[in-house]
Amino acid sequence: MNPKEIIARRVAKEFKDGDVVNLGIGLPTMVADYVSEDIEILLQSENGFVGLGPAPEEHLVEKDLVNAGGQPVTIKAGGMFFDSAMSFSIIRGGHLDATVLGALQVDEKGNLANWMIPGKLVPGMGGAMDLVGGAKKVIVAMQHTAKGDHKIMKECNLPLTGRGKVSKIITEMGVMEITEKGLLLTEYNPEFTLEEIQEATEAQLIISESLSEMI
Amino acid sequence: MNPKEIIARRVAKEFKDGDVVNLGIGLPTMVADYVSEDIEILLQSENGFVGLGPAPEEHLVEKDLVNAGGQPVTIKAGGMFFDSAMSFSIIRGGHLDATVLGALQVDEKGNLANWMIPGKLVPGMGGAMDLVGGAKKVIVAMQHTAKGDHKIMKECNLPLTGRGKVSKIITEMGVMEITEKGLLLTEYNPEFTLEEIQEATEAQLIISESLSEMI
Amino acid sequence: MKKKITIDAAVNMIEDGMTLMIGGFMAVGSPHKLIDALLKSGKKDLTIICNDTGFVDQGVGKLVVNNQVKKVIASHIGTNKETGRQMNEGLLEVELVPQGTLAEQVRAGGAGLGGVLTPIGIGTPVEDGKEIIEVDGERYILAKAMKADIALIHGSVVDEKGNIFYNQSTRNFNPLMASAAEVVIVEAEKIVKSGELDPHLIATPGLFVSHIVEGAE
Amino acid sequence: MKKKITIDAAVNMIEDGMTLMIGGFMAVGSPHKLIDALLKSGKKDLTIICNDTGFVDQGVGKLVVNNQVKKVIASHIGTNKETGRQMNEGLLEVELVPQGTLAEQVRAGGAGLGGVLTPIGIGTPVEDGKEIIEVDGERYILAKAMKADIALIHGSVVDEKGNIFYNQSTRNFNPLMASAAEVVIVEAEKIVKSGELDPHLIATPGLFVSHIVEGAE
Repeated sequence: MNPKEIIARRVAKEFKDGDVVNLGIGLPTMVADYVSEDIEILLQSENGFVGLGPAPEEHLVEKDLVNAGGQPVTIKAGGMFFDSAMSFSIIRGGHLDATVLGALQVDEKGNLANWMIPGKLVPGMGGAMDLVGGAKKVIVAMQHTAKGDHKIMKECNLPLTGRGKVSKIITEMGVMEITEKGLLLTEYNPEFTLEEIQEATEAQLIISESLSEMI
Repeated sequence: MNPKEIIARRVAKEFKDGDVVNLGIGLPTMVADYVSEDIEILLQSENGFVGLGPAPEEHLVEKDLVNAGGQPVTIKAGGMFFDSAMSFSIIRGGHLDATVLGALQVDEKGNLANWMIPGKLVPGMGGAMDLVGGAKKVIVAMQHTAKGDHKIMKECNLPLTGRGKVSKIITEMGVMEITEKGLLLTEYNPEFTLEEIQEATEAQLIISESLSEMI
Repeated sequence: MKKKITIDAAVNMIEDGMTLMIGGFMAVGSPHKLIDALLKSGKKDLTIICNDTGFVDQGVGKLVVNNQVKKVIASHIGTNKETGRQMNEGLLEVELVPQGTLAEQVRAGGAGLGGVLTPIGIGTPVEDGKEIIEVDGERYILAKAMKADIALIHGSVVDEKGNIFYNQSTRNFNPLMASAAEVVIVEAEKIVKSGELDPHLIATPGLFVSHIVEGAE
Repeated sequence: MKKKITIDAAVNMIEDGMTLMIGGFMAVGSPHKLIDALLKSGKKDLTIICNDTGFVDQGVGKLVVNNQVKKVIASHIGTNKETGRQMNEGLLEVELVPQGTLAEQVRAGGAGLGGVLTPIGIGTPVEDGKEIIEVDGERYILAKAMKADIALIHGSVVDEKGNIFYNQSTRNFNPLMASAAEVVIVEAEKIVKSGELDPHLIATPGLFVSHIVEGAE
């Protein structure tokens, strides 16, 4: 498995039957493919529906049915359509069990930066601030470093998307929880040593007493 | 015609084709029966629809289709249903051309009191404050006095429903507009003398230069 | 995921002193069976958020008549003389709110907003004791978000996942309340399988709904 | 009451310097024909309120590429590199707003509210320059209501009175914008007679809609 697959596979284990989840664009979208068949999760798409299903075969594409990335998708039985106000009432109102998002930086206090690099890249926050602020559980899913540069920081120095909202960070190297004491490494990928993982992380890792291999 | 019929008939002439109107409970509801067949107005019902039609014959009553007074009604072609938030977005957002309401008191400054008599009658404002605050034109339709007691005041002494929002008062005695200079009598019912109308009105009437009989 | 439960199980979740939102407008689109079961249960000291207190023998009003209510937050109580009587005798606290403001407060509770700024009620007794916020020279009342422990709502057709279709004028406050309570119990006139409702006709997503009970025909 | 007008007549209502709301999400559910006609008209110095600036060759983005836009208020501009370039070169003012806040601001404009209090953006650069209101110990950003001179929206099926049904994910900002502009022009994929739409399926009442133009298939 490549790093992205490792991450998506592991994130998928965070959910339980019936969870309502919003998956960000990019890597987080891949998570849907790894959810166990024993459970059913309900995917919310912030452009206006719940019950997001996989991409259709080409001849079944409907021009009006796309995900928040603009890609053709399907809607599952039991889904429904709504407008942007309702969509964000669901998100902001605490009705999502979890959201999975990428990050430019995330830090040991649970701060997240993923919407701009001043003077360089300013795509905008889209729905990310609402997702980070509203979901019960915010999971950051990303490669551990940006080609070697730290992304898991003591303190983010990029403009924040949300302050103190991240619950968990899942990378190809391991799983880290944001705790009051700091960043707790609870699982690691045995392809890496703990030293390598720490080196790839600016924040100081606290090693969990029940540390295990990534499930 | 009895006084209520005179009032309802005259109020109906306030509308033009395409107007969106909310009629209050009681006398204002009667107005619908007098709208000219040459024009079509769209009635809004604050419990959740537009396109309010007349009461159905008894065997056609639908238990789920009632007006804001809880009475069985119909919906016309081109109407739609919505929730209370949308209903009051329409009302508060300035999307009603007119509302017609009764009053306990109304005054020469356009203040309206129709939701409580302290210590005696406290039915609540229902949707009246929103209607008075939101409609482009607020028409008070009522009998000129309460069994001889003044209702058209220099200044309301009952708790207000809205401040300075009333455009026009229509009674069985005449039609009065709220102007910056005061209460302008523009039409009168020739069954009454101007003296009788003034006597039935606490506020000082200004007689319009183009005063005419009630149309 | 959504479980159908009995009316008794539903009412057992309600505790003395809780805050309930109850859907309906003049007892149309109200969860009548749940109200009747709550009546029988004798639960008391309830705070009820509702559009109106219905009638003495219909809708939320029955709970008032049965002395189960400590406080009512509503826009209209005039059709139930018992609400007025208990209020005047100091037995019942009543907070009257303009109907549109009440709708926004419940919606804000469900939408994770702190509140909304409304011009309605400015210059009337409604602004007494409220925070006034000026925006671009206009004065607005800060209407705070409302939430409840439990919402009891009515649905015309409900699927197994809790998705709700409201027929005609039964919608009113039901979808707003469905978003704003910890536990949401819908009384369904008819229950259908998941997928049987057109996804464009659903006004309340099942994800808001905790439990479904079978209602009247 | 509602009149079908030509695309040209619609675009003629737009004046240089006006504020427009334009519906759609990543160019899905956008009024494409109206955008194309506006492109051809050369109207300029526009302020555009929209979810995103689409792509250089699709949706609102085309107007940016054609230098007709003075200011954009949106939640996302990342899929249109021209928006970013013009912003960085100081040719275009861009105000970025969290998507849910933008939705509420447009809704508030249509609903006659002064604004809403949102917790989203607290502790981020979004709160800079905004009024902060504390409610029960929590800090909220005051997000003011937004209105526009003209809204250009898309409807899947529109009846003669302007009632709109939005198919699938084309709904997005369209119904919100339909409530919040002085003049509302809907581009209809299909126009039907009054009464042909199920009144439960209509998401925008015709009373919000000023004009209907015929859109693409």
